[in-house]
Amino acid sequence: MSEASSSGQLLLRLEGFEGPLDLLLELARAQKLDLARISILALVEQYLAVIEGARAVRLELAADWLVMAAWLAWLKSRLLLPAGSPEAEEGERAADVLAARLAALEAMRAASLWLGGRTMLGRDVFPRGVPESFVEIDRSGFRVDMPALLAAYLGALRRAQAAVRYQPPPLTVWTVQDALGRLEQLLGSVPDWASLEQFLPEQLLAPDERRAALASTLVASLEMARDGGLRLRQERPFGPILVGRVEGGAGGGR
Amino acid sequence: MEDEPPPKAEVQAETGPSELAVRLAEALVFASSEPVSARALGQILPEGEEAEAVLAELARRYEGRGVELAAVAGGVQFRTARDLAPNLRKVVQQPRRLPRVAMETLAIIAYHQPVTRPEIEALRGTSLSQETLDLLLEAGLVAPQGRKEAPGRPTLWGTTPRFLAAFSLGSLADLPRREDLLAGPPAAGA
Amino acid sequence: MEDEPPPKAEVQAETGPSELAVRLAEALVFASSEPVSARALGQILPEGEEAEAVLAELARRYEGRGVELAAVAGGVQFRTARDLAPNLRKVVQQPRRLPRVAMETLAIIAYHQPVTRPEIEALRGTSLSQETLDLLLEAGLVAPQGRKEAPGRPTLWGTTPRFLAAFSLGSLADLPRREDLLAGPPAAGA
Repeated sequence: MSEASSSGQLLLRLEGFEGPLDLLLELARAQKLDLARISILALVEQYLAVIEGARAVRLELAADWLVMAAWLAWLKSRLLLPAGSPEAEEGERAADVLAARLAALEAMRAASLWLGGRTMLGRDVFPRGVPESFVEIDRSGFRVDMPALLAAYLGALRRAQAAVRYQPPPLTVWTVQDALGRLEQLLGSVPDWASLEQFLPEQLLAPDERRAALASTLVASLEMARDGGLRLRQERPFGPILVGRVEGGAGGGR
Repeated sequence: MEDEPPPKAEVQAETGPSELAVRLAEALVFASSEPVSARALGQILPEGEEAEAVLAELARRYEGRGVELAAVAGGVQFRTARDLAPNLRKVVQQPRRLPRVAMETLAIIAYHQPVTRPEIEALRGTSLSQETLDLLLEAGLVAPQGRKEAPGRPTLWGTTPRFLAAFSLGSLADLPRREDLLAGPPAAGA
Repeated sequence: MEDEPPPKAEVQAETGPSELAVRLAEALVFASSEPVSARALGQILPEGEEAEAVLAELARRYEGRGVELAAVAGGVQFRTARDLAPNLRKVVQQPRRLPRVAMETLAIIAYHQPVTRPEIEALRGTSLSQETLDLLLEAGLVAPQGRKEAPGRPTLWGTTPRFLAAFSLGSLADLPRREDLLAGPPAAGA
């Protein structure tokens, strides 16, 4: 009867509790006993009564209240079993855990009260309003070290090198003009028919340059043949191209 | 008061700290916003002066005055005398009061540090609001102290030197033992 | 507290401020973040106390101590005695880092000294600002070392003994050899 009325009062204040454990602690305190000797079973019944009451008036309850209620209902079922059974022992252990949790929370409540009773800075005593600082910061020095110096040196050299623009090495090209000159110069000194290769410059050795010179010489020889300056002959496709002098008068060398 | 300092200074010149040493200590502790340790004082004292003795002499001179020397957080700090608080509260700006939830969370952090937020929540049996944590951080009473080597690496929380100063504690060892806290719940609870 | 003021207040009313009044003034001036005016002090003083007289008495008590009562705009404030400032000053060295450009220029001067500014610019492939050179001069790491016998007689730059000290070098010969720094093949290929 008194239990019901106290539950009703608690119900009205349910919003004021910091969660289920807070309510349980309040209920335990209401037993006015040492926390070590409270009746967990009575506590469980009180909690469940509060939750039932809240449901009766259709109060919205957060999930953690209901989770605790479910767990306490399970605990109650175990605590009601005859002592000695494994289930009852399980219930005893769970009850001990709950009592320990309540004791730990109670200790922290006491600690919080103890702290609140201390001489508090800003409430009971005040510190100096205008602290002075004598710390001077000397920024005149420089932090240097050898690795940084060397890294900077290498960085500078590398960047300076990168700044030089890439220039491909100049190609030595035997131009058509060069080939014309050489053909004209050599034409008189070669026997009747000479292979086109014989008109290539001797100093060119690189294969690429040699092929380029051959092409230039061919173009030059075609040009001279057109103008009647020489004759060209090829016996078969891909055969050697032969260059011949023009004997006296003109004549199509094609 | 005019009969106090001069004769003593002369006497102390032979047996205790020099007047310069006491003045230096007075100025240093006065100037600092945080408690000053004997070691820090020792660094600016003239050769041959005992920092501890100088501080003891300083504390003696301020006894019963409007400002007193308090031993807190591993050092000393000048503070207004406690009996004057009611008069001063009217005119001196005060920090915000900590609500009950914040005080309880602070107590849990103080006793269980380093502690994670889930551990705090498990102890209180309810979630810890961001507001509460922000309030304690803003007041400089708690600070992160690394991370726990556990899944998710949650932040570990602990109290700061300012916590010690705020509650006039010399060190964490000055907190009452948990057993002693529970020994008198009827008294504390009432 | 309650036994002190009554008798003294009566006595002091004729001869000077009461002890409580002086303590209150001391605590208020100490705890205030702003200078305290006589008017502000008057608000918390017991009836019949003269704020001006109380502050005058407080100033008298602090004369020659490590902390003094200074009259500043709008009232009074505690200040550490000026003669103690040199002892209290703590100089914290916070060396700057040399900017990258300065470090590069320094390295080039170190390896190529004596070297002219145009030569430095050619080596770095970019122009050298006066700021950079001034910074190195200010730091005492480089110095002019005569002039080059060439058109325009440009200044020659070299490193100083301070440069050696800063890099813990016995002499310039202790600088790592350029050949050891520049890896052979890539340098030759470029």
